[in-house]
Amino acid sequence: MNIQFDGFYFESLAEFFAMGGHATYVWGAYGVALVVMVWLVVRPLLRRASILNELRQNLKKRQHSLYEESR
Amino acid sequence: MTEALRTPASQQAVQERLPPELLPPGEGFVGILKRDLLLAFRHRGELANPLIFFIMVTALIPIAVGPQKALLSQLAPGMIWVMALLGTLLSSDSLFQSDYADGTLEQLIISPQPLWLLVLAKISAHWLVTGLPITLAAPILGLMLALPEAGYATLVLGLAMGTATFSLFGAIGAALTVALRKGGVLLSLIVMPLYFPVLIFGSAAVQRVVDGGSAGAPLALLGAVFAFALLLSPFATAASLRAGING
Amino acid sequence: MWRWFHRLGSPRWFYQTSGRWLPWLAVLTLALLVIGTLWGLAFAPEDARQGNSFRIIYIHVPVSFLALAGYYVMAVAGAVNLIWRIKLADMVMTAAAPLGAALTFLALFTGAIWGKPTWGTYWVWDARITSMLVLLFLYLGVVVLRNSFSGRDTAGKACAILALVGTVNIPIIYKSVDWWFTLHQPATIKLSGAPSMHPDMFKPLLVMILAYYCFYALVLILNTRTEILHRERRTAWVNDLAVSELAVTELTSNEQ
Amino acid sequence: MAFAALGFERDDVPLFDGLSGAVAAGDILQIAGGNGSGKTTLLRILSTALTATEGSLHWRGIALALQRAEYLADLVFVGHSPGIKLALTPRENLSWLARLYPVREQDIAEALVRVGLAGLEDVPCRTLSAGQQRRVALARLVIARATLWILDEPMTAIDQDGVALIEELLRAHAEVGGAVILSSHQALNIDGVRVLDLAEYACHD
Repeated sequence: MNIQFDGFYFESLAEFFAMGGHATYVWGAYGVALVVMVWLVVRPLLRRASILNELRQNLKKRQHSLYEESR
Repeated sequence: MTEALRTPASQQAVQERLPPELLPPGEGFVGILKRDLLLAFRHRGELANPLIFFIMVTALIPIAVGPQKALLSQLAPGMIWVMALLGTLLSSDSLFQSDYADGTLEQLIISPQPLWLLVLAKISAHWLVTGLPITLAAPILGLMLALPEAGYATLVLGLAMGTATFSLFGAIGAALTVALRKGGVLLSLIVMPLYFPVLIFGSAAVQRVVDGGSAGAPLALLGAVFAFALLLSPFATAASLRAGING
Repeated sequence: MWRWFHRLGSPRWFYQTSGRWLPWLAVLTLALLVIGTLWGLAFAPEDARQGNSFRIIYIHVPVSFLALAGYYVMAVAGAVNLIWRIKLADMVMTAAAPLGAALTFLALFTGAIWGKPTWGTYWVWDARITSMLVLLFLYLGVVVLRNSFSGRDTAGKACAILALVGTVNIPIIYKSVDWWFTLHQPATIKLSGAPSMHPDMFKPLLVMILAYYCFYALVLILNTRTEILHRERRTAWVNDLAVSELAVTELTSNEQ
Repeated sequence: MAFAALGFERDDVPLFDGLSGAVAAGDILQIAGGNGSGKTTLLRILSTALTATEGSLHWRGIALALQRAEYLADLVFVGHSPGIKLALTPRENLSWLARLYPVREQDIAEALVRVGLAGLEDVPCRTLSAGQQRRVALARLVIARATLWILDEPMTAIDQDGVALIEELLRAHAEVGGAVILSSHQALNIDGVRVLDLAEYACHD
């Protein structure tokens, strides 16, 4: 199974992953980079969701208590 | 805003008082310098702490590394400088801590005297009490660490400028962490990067002289860093005090 | 002019405008990252001496640029907050500090990994890596100082001053580390400059640098937006936002 | 001293706003308000230790920002803590403070006697009681040539005749054209004291 693009440097996909013996270093670096970058993007989104949820809880509670008082 | 009516008692014409004329700026500098030296003198016990620390810690090295003369003399320049750095750093956070605690820091901040000048006075007092003794004691440690004869003059000259720069940069960290309870560790983290150039040039100067070269270049560079710190630190410290005091 | 300047500084205005073109930036960043990585990993020729391990350069160099550039972004934001008291600038600085620290760590980490196959050890006291280490300390100083203050306004001012002092000292530290490096290892190759690269190797690097600048902008804006929500959570527009989002989610949830 | 539309916010929590007022020669203005109503904050704003979020300060009709040094030379601020070094003696404390502010030629010892610290001039302040330490701070008022006094809770830790001393000092200062802004819980039995209640300007959201 070898996919030939023009200019694809490696003879085969398997060799691509082997990286000429430096696989652990290259993929290690890229792997860690990927993890850090994904975490950098995800963290604010999670925090944003938790803030909005918190606000919704308060709003629900306030509506609920208003509803209690009006009854 | 309801302007309350003036009650009759203070009705009689109260003449406007003339504003007092300003004191010369140097006045505050001398006042604070003398006060801090007097204070340091009152706490004589604490006065020696940085010095004892400096000597004691340097004595650890031969114990840890082994007493071989060749090895020690190779380590000596760098080690003495690192110990001098730690000695000054240790005493830096007390620079403003006591003033903050008893409220005198507020008096400095709202005094008509330029704050950066008062801060410079405090830093000078701090250097005279910690930096200078360490600089003078360094030759003794040079002996302990088998520093070759050639290195002593450069060591003392370098340390004089180096410890002053440590005090100057240390003051910025002290001002930033003055209102924090456990500011000590934070102070060293904040200030450490600023010490790198001083350490590099200082120990390189002594190393070069010991190896027979001339220490002109590193000492000149160290002088430049010292001049830069002298220019930057008082203003940065004054700004940090005004910002950091609310905690 | 002043009105415009203050309107620019209003967090709400920033939130809405950035909200509009954020998705485009995200798509652009992703595209650039994928293209650059594939190009660098799969299509660029192997380095004669280092073999394929040199491909780590496609992460290490852009991230190192961003780490340093990020510090200046943080310092400028701090200065704007210090001088003109614009709250938004303080929020940008709060977002930039941890981001910069993470990128600096990434630069150091990839540099270390790259060092192993090339020089045989993970850590080598080379000028560039040492300066990067100092930069990391500068970042950590700001991040730790930020968290140790209880009052947020004082924390903002104190960190701004520390960032400015750091910025002023960076050139001195970098020069003194270079001077120190040439002092101790004058003979070895000069690592700091990117080795004169074969154009095929260099093109993906440019793409990656551009990709990382977009990535930095994307994450900075994302973090700033979250910081805005956090600080303005008591205001009406944030609560309306929460409610409007609630309606959307309820709509979709009862559709299933 | 005139302050207009002062407002202060700490971390987006507004303390007070729209606060205006003035104090002229011979005036004594007492700031009243419960704990946490911002009394100390207001006094620290007026003494420039803290900058207000909005509002302006004018001294002798000129904006404060233009004449900071002149204003501060004309001001004495006594905060919660007496602001003296405990390791030094009252005489030493007054002498280093005297170098910061323009003071009367009047001898420091005389001022210490006036505030009832006769015989204690050369005793380390550490050994003095809280009340006596506060009197050292009051001695600063005696020797200072400043027109405006800003005192934060001067009556704390002061015994009965200490209170009388303070009131006498205030009265004498007002008569010679001085101005005083002070915060205190108890009423002062000096006539002509205007009261500014912070409750009117507090923000409760």
